Amino acid sequence: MSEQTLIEAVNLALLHAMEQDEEVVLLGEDVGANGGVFRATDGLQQQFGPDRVMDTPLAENMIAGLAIGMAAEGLKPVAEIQFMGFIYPALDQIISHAGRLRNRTRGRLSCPMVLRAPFGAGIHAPEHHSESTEALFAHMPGVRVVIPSSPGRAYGLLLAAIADPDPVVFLEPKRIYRLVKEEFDANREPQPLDVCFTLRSGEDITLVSWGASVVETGEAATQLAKQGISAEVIDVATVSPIDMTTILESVAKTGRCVIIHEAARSGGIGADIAAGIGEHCLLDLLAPVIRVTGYDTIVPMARMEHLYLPAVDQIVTAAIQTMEFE
Amino acid sequence: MSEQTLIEAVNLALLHAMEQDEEVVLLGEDVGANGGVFRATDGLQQQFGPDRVMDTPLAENMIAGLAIGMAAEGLKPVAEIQFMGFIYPALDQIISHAGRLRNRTRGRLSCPMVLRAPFGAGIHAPEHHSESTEALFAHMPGVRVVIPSSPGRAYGLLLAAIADPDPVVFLEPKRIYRLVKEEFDANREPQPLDVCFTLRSGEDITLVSWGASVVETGEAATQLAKQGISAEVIDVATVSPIDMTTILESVAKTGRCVIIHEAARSGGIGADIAAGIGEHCLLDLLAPVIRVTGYDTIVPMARMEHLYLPAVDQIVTAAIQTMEFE
Amino acid sequence: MRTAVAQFEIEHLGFLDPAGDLLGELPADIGSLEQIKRGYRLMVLTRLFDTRAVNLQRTGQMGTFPSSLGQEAVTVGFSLAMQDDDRFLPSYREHGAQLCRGVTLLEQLLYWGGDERGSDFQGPRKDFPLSVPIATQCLHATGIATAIKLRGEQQAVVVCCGDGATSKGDFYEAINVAGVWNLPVLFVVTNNHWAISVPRSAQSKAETLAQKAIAAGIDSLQVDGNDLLAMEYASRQALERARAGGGPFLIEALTYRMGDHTTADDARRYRDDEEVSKYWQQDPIPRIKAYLVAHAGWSKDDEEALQNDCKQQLEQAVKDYLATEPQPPEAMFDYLYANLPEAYATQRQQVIDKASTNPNGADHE
Amino acid sequence: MRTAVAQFEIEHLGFLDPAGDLLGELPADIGSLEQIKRGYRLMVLTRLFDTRAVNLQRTGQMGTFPSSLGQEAVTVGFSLAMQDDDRFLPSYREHGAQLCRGVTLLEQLLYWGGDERGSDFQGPRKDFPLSVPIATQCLHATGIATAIKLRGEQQAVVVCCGDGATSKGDFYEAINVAGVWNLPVLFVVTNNHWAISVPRSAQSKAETLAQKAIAAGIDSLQVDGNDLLAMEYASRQALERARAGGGPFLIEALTYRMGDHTTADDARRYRDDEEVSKYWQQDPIPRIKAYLVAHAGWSKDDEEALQNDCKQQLEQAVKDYLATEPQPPEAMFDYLYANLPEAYATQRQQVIDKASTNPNGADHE
Ligand SMILES: Cc1ncc(C[n+]2csc(CCOP(=O)(O)OP(=O)(O)O)c2C)c(N)n1
Ligand SMILES: Cc1ncc(C[n+]2csc(CCOP(=O)(O)OP(=O)(O)O)c2C)c(N)n1
Ligand SMILES: [Mg+2]
Ligand SMILES: [Mg+2]
Repeated sequence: MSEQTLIEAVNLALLHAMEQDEEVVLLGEDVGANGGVFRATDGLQQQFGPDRVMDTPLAENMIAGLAIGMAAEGLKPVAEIQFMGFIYPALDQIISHAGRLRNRTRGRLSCPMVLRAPFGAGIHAPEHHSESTEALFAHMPGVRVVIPSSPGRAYGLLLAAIADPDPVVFLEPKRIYRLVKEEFDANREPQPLDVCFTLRSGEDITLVSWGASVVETGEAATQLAKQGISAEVIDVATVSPIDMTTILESVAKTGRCVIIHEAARSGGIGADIAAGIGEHCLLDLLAPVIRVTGYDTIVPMARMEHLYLPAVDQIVTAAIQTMEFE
Repeated sequence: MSEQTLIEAVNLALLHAMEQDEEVVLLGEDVGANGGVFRATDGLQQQFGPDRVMDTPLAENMIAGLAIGMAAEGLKPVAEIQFMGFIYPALDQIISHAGRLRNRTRGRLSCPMVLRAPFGAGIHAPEHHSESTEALFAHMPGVRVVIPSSPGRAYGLLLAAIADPDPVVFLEPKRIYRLVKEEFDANREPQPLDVCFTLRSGEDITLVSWGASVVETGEAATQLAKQGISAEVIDVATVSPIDMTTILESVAKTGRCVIIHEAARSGGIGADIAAGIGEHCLLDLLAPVIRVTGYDTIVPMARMEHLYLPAVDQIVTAAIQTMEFE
Repeated sequence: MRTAVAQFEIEHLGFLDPAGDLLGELPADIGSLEQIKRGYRLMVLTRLFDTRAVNLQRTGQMGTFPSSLGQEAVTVGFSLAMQDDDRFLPSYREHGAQLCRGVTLLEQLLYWGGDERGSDFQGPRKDFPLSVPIATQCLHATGIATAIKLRGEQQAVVVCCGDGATSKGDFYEAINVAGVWNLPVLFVVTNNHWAISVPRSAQSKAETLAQKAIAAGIDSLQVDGNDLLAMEYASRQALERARAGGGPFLIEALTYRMGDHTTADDARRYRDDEEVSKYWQQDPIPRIKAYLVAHAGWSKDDEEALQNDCKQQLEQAVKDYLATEPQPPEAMFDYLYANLPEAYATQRQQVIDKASTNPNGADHE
Repeated sequence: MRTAVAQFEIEHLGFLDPAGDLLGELPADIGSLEQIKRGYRLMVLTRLFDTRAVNLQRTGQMGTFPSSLGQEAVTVGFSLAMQDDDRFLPSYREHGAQLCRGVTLLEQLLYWGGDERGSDFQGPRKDFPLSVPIATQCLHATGIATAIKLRGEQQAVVVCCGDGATSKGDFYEAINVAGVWNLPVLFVVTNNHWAISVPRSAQSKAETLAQKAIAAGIDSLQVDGNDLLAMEYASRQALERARAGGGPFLIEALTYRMGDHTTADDARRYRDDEEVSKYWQQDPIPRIKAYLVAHAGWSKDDEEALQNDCKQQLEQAVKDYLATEPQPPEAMFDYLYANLPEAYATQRQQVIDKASTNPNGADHE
């Protein structure tokens, strides 16, 4: 198995899913001849034809609505939203229909669709191209929200999202689309949804993150190790529903936790995790759970966006502050 | 001053705002001759004419977009979304434009608009009429989210929202639109935004809520008092940004906190408050902060919705559990 | 220099005048008398159902209900033209079409009574449940039609929306994609002249709603929606064409909402009784009955038998409805996902416990 | 019985052939030669700007940039017809119109260089900044127009969107409300035949985009968007009518995107060079220059002076751009609200501290 970037892994998962199950179809803006603006669907229309890889008219609400209709009929549509900043017109369809169809028909109809979107800041893109609003989707009952943090995980989790019988919002951290190549076994096997992955074991402190921030979190753990602090790193992966069991077990062990996410702090998923820890691990806690996050601002345009993103030294500082708390 | 219900107080605030400032205009579906499906705008088109009270075509995205354009021109539009379940098409305009216009033009243009919507369950309404998704808006930088819990508060906070130079999502708990009549001084004075209101002082435990759940929370405090437990009741009122100072001071005093909200638990605003308390009051806490909330489900249709809503006895039980925690 | 580059015309179709007399010669392939009788029966049943449902609501035995009074020929008309394996996506006022499709009276009562099981149709398993968020269903219809087309099947999709709904982007996005993808969808716009309190004239400056189709490059027709013959005929032509790969079609059905918007509405706040009275002259039920009397020998006895039969069927459904036990509380979790994530197990147990300690949830009433 | 109830016709307008020769006699009120010279100058400056901006991007001195190569006559054309106190809402490819409105080259460079101050126009204070989320600006235009109408002012609003944008509900909702409220808005649909990789034919089955207006009951015209005379003329008529209370208008401007979608795009992935070559024959700049040479005595010297002047102006702007100091870090908070809520004071301090300890944020690059 050759090395792949995250975006290549996405492409490979789509390829394998389409080979395996002819109900899998792709739709979105520029996913056809152009292969997607990030090349997630590169080569797939050539291989599977325009019936299974559909360039749509330009309307995200329509894309979501189309996908819901297709899914209710038993297809497995994987719809691409070009950037997360353009996902909001689709939100009504996701919350009002995709997440409800099974429930409101008592299981008669269902909605096995995936809505993919690249998200996050850090690529010096124009306005509205740097959103991290996964928390909006995490507040929608009946919908899963899945975020990979590495090529192998992207491959396995996307296969799982496509196979899942319910709607999944699959958010791809575009800042790390091409950051690293990773070797993984593209064995056509999904990786489990609804569970966190412990990327690194540690004893002193638990670092919890997801998406692109996992990179800085891992780097922070390395730096902490040099200072004699053993950090456990957890990649939440499925950010809704959250596997609190894994997180609570870790925090029960370490007694300390820092949560790192790029999204705005208020209303972010970090709050949910911190609240859950506070509720279930209070007596284990040796220090307050701190969140290192994006600010409650609009993500600045390119010239200032580096000041917005949680940086390694912020994570390290927060971890040390937690370690030194009395 | 005569007694008024919450919906009458909303109507009165709109009347007074329109009398005071001719830049205030209303728009929405059925707000004109019909006076709004809940009568929030009753009589206002008759008084101010169709130029200032505009029945719009049926499109919520359009309503929000219109309001943004008007606001950028210096009008103070107050737009009604008929039910919160229909606010989602407007979400793109709110997050992508209303909350950003000032920031992205470095203050050249701004967006002094109010988006009103009745919200919450408990009136045996049809599907999609029972939403409590205030948390979605609380995650949007540049936007305020305000929720009154009583007629007097509705009057004062709506005046403040209209006067505010930035966009405000103003959510009205429709379950208590006509629950009680309250006497208040309709003195044309706004009440402050961005602050919590302490409705009842107490020593043993802090109960934090907003909107319709404040009613059950107050009732729970009364029942707790009978059992010798002195509960402080805080009405968050502006749920974004949250005035954590008031909450933290209270919890620092009582050492215990229960948060009550009707919205789904995961991704709810309760998590933010609990996380903030855990971060800043850890050593003061005598027990975990517990949340009594709606479930992470679709709000059930009428026959089961009573099982969804946080009930007084759940709050009492949670408070006692907190009191007895060791 | 100015040159014309495109031309369009919108036509109106009607066969019967308000008295039920023919406006001219009928086409040879007009709906069979058997079909029309079936349609008449469904229209009568629908009106009885509407009246009964409003009555149940008024007596506290049902939730908010939208009557379709006066619009029966629209929904019965197009649904008569459907095949069983077509798909139907209603708005919320198509009780007649749902009955025609095989959604039972009981299911409809359960739905409006606030019970999710009312959307678990035992008949048309692939039809969509009602759509409360206006116009959103138009897009689902295009998705379903895409699936049908992809599979090379000869089926069509019918989706309904109101005059108000045509102002919403969803409607337009749906007709647009249906056009460019040549999808087998019939869009029925029920122009009943009101969207709650907002008159048709305040929704759009377009003289007809049929011409909205021009924006999508698709064909359309304005049809007298109080004329069952015209509705059935126009719909059948459109559906046959769609099933054969001819693409989408839009029908603007002209009718009138005789009642309040729903039981929560009071239409006298915003419209004159006079306007309403005028429309009683257009009532689709006596109109098609007159046609049957004149052309199918429909007798007093036939009528009496029909009325009795419908009433009996309805009362049985109401009885069954009132006797239906509530769902178990955990049902709110058990259909949320195919497999409930572990994360929600505690909440599921909580609602079971809550129901057992506080079955009436009395403190919110 | 079938009866026609509405008829529509879409017209096309053009005055110049690709060589710049007149297709017929010009109307008496055609744009003055002074106006057209001004327009030509703006078109030349726009093209130079586009080239320079792409070059800055390629050399790492600017962010992603959308060139308007080949579309200069569209945006310069309608903006020439605007009054200073009208309002303009661009999409993102209207550099020419923005220049005409008084947005400086420096501001535009700052914007595309990733600096919010580029949207703080010192000239047209009430014009909107670019709109990246497609078609959303169409609704803002209707809101502005509503305010103008309410105040009884004689001003008009111009909003631009692309062919792709016409598929989005926002576009339709905007033209619909503009129609029914009779708002003073000119919608300019720049049909450059591509929406990134999606050809015009895949957006809609509608033969023209001008006919989308029929759905809203408003008037429209297809205009040769590579003909500055026609663009200026059609826009001026529409704007005069709008200011006088005559309501909205839609222009479909036919043009072609000669370059990549943006600097992040490679158009060769999805379209033939042949198609592009063909359109070079339609280039709007030589065309209007030929007209000026023939009808306004435009000389080699005039041309040379113009080119030099534009280049100088541009190089000065680029110099100023590259010399512009970054904003203070707290700027991200200081324009978020009129008065920053107390709740965010800590975060504001945090970003100041962060900038001082880690000014380059190097670990994300
Ligand atoms: C998106 C959305 N907005 C608002 C509503 C509230 N609402 C319910 S029905 C209605 C009017 C619909 O009018 P029309 O489309 O003409 O259908 P009709 O009721 O006349 O059948 C409104 C505004 C809704 N259900 N969905
Ligand atoms: C809502 C939204 N969806 C997607 C995009 C990404 N995107 C940017 S430009 C573009 C194509 C627009 O085509 P068109 O409207 O024809 O304008 P043009 O670029 O040709 O000027 C797309 C899909 C966006 N900016 N906004
Ligand atoms: Mg209607
Ligand atoms: Mg284009």
